[in-house]
Amino acid sequence: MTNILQYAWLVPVFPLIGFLINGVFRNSLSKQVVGIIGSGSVMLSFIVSIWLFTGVKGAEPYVAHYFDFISVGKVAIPFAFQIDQLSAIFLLIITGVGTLIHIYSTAYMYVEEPKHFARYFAYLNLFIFSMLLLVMGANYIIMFIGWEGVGLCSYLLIGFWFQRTDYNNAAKKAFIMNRIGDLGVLLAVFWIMQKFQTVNFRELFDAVAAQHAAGTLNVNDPALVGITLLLFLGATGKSAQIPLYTWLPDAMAGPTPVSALIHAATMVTAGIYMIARSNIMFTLAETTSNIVAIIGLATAVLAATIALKQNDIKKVLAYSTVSQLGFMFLALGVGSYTGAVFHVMTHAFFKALMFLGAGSVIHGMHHEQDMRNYGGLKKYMPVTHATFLVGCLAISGVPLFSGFFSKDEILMGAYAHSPVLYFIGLAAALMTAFYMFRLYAMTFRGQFRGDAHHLPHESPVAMTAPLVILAILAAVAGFIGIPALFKPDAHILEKYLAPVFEGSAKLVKAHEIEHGTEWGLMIGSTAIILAVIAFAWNKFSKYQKTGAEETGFGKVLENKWYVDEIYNGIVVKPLLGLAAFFNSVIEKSGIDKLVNGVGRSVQYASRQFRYLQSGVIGNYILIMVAAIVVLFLLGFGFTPDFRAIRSLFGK
Amino acid sequence: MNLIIFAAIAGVVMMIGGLFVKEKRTVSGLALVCMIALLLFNSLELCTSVPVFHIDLNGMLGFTNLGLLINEVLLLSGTIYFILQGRDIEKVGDNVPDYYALIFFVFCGVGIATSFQSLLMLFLGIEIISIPLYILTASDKLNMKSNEAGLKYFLMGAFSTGLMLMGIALVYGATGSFYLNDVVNSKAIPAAGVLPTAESLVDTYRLIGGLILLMISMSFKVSAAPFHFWTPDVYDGAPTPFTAFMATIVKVAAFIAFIKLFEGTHDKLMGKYQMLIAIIITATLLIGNITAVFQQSVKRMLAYSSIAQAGFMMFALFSFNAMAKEAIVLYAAAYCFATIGIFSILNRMDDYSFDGYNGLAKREPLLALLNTIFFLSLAGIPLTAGFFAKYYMVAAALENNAGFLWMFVIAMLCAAISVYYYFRVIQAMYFKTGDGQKIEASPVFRYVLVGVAILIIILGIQPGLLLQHLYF
Amino acid sequence: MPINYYIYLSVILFCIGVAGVLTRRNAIIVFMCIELMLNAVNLLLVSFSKMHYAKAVLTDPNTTVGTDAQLFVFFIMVVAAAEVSVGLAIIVLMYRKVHSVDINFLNRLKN
Amino acid sequence: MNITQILFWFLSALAVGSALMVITRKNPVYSVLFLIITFFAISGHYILMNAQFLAIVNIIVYAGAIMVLFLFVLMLMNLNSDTEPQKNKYMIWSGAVAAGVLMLIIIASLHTDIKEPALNMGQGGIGLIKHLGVVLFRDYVIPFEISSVLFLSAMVGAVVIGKK
Amino acid sequence: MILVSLILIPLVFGLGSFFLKGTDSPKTFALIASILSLAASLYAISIPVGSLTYSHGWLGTFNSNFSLGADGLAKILILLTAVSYPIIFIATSRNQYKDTSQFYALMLLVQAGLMGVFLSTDCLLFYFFWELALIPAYFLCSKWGGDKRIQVSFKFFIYTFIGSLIMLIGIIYLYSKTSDHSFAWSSFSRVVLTDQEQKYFFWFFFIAFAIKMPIFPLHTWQPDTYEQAPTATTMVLSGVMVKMGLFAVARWLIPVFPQMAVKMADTVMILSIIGMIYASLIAMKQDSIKRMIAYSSIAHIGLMCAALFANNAAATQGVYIQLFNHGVNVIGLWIVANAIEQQTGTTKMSELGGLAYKAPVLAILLVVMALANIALPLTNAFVGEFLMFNGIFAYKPVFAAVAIISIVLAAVYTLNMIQKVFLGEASGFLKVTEIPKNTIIALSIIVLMIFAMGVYPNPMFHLGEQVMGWAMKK
Repeated sequence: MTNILQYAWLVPVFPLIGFLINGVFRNSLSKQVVGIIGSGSVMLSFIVSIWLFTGVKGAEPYVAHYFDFISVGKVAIPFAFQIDQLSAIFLLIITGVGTLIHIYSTAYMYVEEPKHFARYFAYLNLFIFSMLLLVMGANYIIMFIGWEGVGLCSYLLIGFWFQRTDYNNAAKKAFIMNRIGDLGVLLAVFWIMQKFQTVNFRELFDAVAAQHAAGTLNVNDPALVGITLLLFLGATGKSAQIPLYTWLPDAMAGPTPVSALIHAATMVTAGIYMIARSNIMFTLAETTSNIVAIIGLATAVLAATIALKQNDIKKVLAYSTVSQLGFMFLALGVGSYTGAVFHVMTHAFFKALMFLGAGSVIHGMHHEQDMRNYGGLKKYMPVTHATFLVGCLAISGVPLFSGFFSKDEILMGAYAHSPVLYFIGLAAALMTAFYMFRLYAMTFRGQFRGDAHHLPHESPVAMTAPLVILAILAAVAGFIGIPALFKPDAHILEKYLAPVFEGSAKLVKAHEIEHGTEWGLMIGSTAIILAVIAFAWNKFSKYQKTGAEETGFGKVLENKWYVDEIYNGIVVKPLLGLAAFFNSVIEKSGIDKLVNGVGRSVQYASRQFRYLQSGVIGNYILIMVAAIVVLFLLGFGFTPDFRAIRSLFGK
Repeated sequence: MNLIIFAAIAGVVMMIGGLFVKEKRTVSGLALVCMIALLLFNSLELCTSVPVFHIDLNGMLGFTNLGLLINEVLLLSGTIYFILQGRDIEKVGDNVPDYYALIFFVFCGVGIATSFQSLLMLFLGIEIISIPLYILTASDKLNMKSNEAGLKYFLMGAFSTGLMLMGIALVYGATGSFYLNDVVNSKAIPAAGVLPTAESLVDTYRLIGGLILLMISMSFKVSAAPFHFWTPDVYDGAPTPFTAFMATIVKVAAFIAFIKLFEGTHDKLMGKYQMLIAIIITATLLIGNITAVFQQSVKRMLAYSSIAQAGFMMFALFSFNAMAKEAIVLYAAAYCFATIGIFSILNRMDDYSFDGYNGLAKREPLLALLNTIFFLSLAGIPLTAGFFAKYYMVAAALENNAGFLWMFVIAMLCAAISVYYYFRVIQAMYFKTGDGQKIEASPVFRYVLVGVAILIIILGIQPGLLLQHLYF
Repeated sequence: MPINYYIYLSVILFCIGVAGVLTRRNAIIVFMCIELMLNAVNLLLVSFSKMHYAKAVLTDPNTTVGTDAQLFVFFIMVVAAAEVSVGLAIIVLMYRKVHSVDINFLNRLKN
Repeated sequence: MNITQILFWFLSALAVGSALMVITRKNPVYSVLFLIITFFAISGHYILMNAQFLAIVNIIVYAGAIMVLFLFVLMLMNLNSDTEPQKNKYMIWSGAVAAGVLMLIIIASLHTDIKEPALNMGQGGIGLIKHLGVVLFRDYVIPFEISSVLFLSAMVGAVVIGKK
Repeated sequence: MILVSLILIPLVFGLGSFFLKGTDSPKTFALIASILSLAASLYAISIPVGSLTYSHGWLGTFNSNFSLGADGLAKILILLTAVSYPIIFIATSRNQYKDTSQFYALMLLVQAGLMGVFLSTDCLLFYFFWELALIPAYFLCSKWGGDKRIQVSFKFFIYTFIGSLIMLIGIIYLYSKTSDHSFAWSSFSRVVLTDQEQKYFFWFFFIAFAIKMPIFPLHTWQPDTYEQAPTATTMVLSGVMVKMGLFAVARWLIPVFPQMAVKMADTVMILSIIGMIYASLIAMKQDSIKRMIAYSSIAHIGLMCAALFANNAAATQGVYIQLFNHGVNVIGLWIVANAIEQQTGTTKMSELGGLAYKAPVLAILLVVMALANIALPLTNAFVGEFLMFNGIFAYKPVFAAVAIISIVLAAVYTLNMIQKVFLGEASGFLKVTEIPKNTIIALSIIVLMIFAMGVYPNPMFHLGEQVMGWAMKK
């Protein structure tokens, strides 16, 4: 391989160094230095990543083995990185978007005290480091290290303002729900180790393919289905899918750049990365793939419906993220791995853009997040407005914006799989367009509804510059994935990623959709989407605060289908109840009582036995006589005339 | 033999000496001198196996290493006892020389009990031990409890004597002899593999009946349940120094008598009756330990503890092998030393309740530490002689009696219960707040007590030092 | 007479003694009942002595089998006498204190 | 039924009967007197078995000395009549039952159907003073001497207890 | 000889410490002793297993020798013991005890006992040390503990004492069944028993060890004791002493009853796993930090016990490494608890809050400790737990699937604790300042170990693998 790839280790090392410096010297560094170290380290990584990206060629991934992490008996887990096309793309996304967000943060977080500012950047760098480990790991264990690491950073960042109990709760919730998913990953790893004796990606996937080719591993092999389902469980946790999605909206408690980076662009796509990485196993486990598609779609729809009625700007974006992630899983489920990765990329751009935009708005609105108090911000924040509009257009799938290409690819993949999936997916996409423009219109259009004494203001350059860059990306990134319909062989991304998905591609029966149908669907859907956009724009530009409560179905949606309440009712409460039951009943009045009861019963017996010692000689002798009788009976063998003794001595 | 003769002489010396010596300290000193002389004479016999006087024993007495070694242990305990508790004996009453005389007579009985070969000598030995004890128990004439204890002890002791005599009579009826050897070899015990005739069966019944009664009366003497009832009352009521004497030296002597009595018949006959012993052991352990838990007075607790310890010593009767003999010697030493030590300290206290020990560690750290060692030894904690004592007992019994596993489990649970009440004292001394009672303790007292503790620890590390004397 | 008769007689007397110990509360009577038990044993020993003698005399007319039992009885009497002296002394001591010889009043020591 | 048998039954009945009287009389003095009768009956048995020495010793030591001592103490304490308080019914019944069961058990243990040779009543010289004396001072000198220790201790004891 | 010195150093220094006066000199003295023994143990660890034996005649009559030996397992635990003591002494050097010299003397005696337990290759000697470690611990808990110390430590003592007595029956019985009548490990591991005997005596041994570990449902002594004992003692108890139980299972139970260990594996593992879940759930409900750590420890120990019986190399190695790691982590947690208690005078979560403001360093160190407690990757616990779960999964996937739930629960209660103590609004403890230097030093050492072992655990594996060759010989 080329020399370039040997320096892959530099990529995670820069943020790690940044983390250490910012973490250790957080009390002594000035904010400027912290910002430079924090952003600079990630930028260095980005530069190396670009370098790597260009260096990855051919089908063979590059594996760099550093040292044995765990090597015991049959378990051999090296600490190794794997650089191939998939990880290269993710590296770019992570470090690229990461750099922008770091820069953005230097301004957004500037109000914090220096040591908290440093803490923030330390966390952020640590996050980048973990995320890089996740995508660079050459086996499931290293991936898992990153996997848990990002969870931890997410926890730390959500709870960054740790004096707020509800923020802490949100952080805790995020971590714990992620942990539930992690169990799946761990179990899957164990299962993999048992079944294939390796967790290294290359050997594992080679083994899977070889076993399939040799006929020892059928499609829908139970073990494979089990493994993939468990992996998918992990993915639902990390990528906020049903049933573990509820943490993501709560995670908006963190600083907005964090939401942009972690909860939109990077960490939440870890699940997609993992499944894309394990594509061959998922392809072979058709059952799982179907489940993935269905769950993805269900999540997309559910989250979209909830987003329709949210008033907190970040909550809308959060549900939007969940919904978009659902799309990605739909793509994975229908075997359109490239589509999923494509959407990850475009989504990273436009969602990061929108979050940062929202952050800008919040910044400008003095930490007001309720859209009902916005309105007419176009006037005060032109750059934010413009870039945000690009984002909305992109996410809604307006042609030629990036979202259009990626979403189209997913929906077409779904259609090829089953038209039902397509139409439900389309419905979700329509809702996306609706709520995004509801958001846009409520925020930027109409009259300013907020406190007139605190007029909003445009954000500093450090914040708007990343917005602009992201807006450009969100607008044009789609062109790396031009569908064959427009121009054959123009899908650069697909070609680039082809080596990664080579194994699966061979197994998947290509459903070719006729071009006519495809055109029809595309034009039809685009038309409807534009109509919905127009409706929403129109409707919410005139939005006025009424103060009226939502009723009926709207209330259900506003309250997120009461899923949190349901979870609370069927999982949390019973569990706490069980814990309380164990604690107070089984432990204290059960086992401990029993144990103490033994002691107490000895004491009780002691008190009773004392009465035997009556002090009266007659009683003593009476007991003695009784004992003599008993001993005689026993000694002579219980029979009335003691015949038993005969058998004792007479053989 | 030396012990029997010189103990009797020492008794007479004390009696007569009492006429001339009025000073109590001098009397104690004289007694101590006699005691040391006894110890030396017995050591002489243990080393040379030749007594000072050659008397035709007519097979009535027989001296074995076991008996002599036990004598040695008991005499050593006695010496320690005199040194540590002489002051307290002086305080019991006016007839100090007589008390010492009686104690020496008891030692004479101890000598007989550890060497008898004939049931007649057993009977005499036990009586010579018992009768002075009745008196010693009742000797604190001003104390109602002492009187009451004396009467109780006497009546019940006499009753058990009756049982013992009935047993001896039945054994005689079966075998026609009082000699242990003859009993063992009599036709009443069918030889292995020989079908008993109808006539010999009659004798067998009588023998078994007699042995059961003997077992019962000996159980009474060693205070095994359910024949233990006299023990708490008597130990509680008797003047404390005499309680210490009864609880240690006398009890061990009775045990040796018990063991000697059944040693021969065990293999041939009582081996089949292990169940009876097992029941007695279990009952003793349970009753002794459990009842001790709720006691408020340390003295009375020690009485129950002595019952409990008897339960463990009964294991020697259960197993009857070479190791059991080692076990009983070791147990005797461990138990006697520790108990005498504890009583020596208890004697000097005004308040016998557990609370009386509160805060002792602050006032008398050395005594508290020693007391702790003694209690740990009684509880059978490793590094003290008590551990190996229990260890040997259980190991000897377990060697070929796996069928009685339940008994061992109960025994161990009981050992754990015993920790409960022994540790109450330790807790009181170290962890409870209190001023601690003033304890009069001369330097000699302390040094000897330290010596005892060291002895216990040495035996707890290397029990072989004592046991090797069993074999040569 | 068959030896069994003597055994029964002794056992009966013995158990009457036991019954007396169990039922009476007067310490002196209790003590007397114990003496009765000892006498029952004495009777048994003597009769066993005669039994063994009777068996042995069949083969050896000059046999002295059974002598030891009779001497044992002698020693029992000796010991009993000593015991009585001590026992009565204790009882009298007790009586001097409480003016009663009821053993049921002996319950300062219990539990 | 020869004279020996008649005497046996008579003495047995006397012994058992008076023993029962011992434990049932309320007045302790009566008890003592009945006990003396029992001892006499037992001495009678000794004589039947030609254990003349023991018969005499029994009467002299027991009936003569010991029981007189008892009587003396009773008189001293003035316990002649009805000093024993209300009897405890439970104690009496349980005591009687326990003793009865004990008797049954022991008898059942020792009972056989075997005909053993009858005791040759009134014969044999082993119970005579001459013979016993020789054996006592030849073979039993050790226990004899040791019993002196017993007496010594009893004596000392009596002094310790009796001295004011 | 080096092995003897491992026992002798703390023993001699411990006895010597009784005669010291004042409060500072015993502390210094004990610290020197512990560092000496650390040095000795580091030296011992560097010696190959083969030459690490020592034997001296002891009880000739029944063939029990004062024989010591160290394999990898023992080495790990010696290292743990030796490492933890200086840390504990440093971390608690500001704690004030009355009769300081006695306190430190007893602490060192406990160390001697622990070393003895880990080194004995003679069963009777093992039992001796087993008890000897217990007695000073009992005195420590009873004399210097909290309000309910007397009852609580007594319960602890009796509980473990019952277990060890029952084990003693087993030891004696097995001894009588050995072919050469010896207490040596090698004889014990060759003893031939009938099925019935195996069944009984397996449990006789196991109960003793289970109480010590403790395994559900024999655990109830533990939270009380940990809560009431003086913190330094608690650290020894939970960090090192509970390892005695696991060590004993690995050394004296599984090799001695190999068939039974396989047959009973299900039962033991089910108990352990129930215990894990159960303890984790209860930990969620605790208000006292100490009790929470105690229950958390029960859960972790349960996992180790289950993994020991999973009967595969990965799990066993996982246990070995986890023995060390858990010790380090839990000591770290206790140091934090101690620091909190020293600063605020309470360990009730409901009364605490917002400490992160006042003591950010402590907060950070605690978070690291907590992360190790929930076995986050790159902390030391992850390696062990990963291997253990892996082993259990290989044995029975269902077990692993159930047991692994405890990881989530661990996250719940650990994060809860962090939140209630460190986060949120600062509560009324205005006097709280940053923790003193000594605590920071101790915690830093632990944090370093956590990461070192978490990133590069192989040296410990190499230590542990020395067991494999030795113990699997049979």
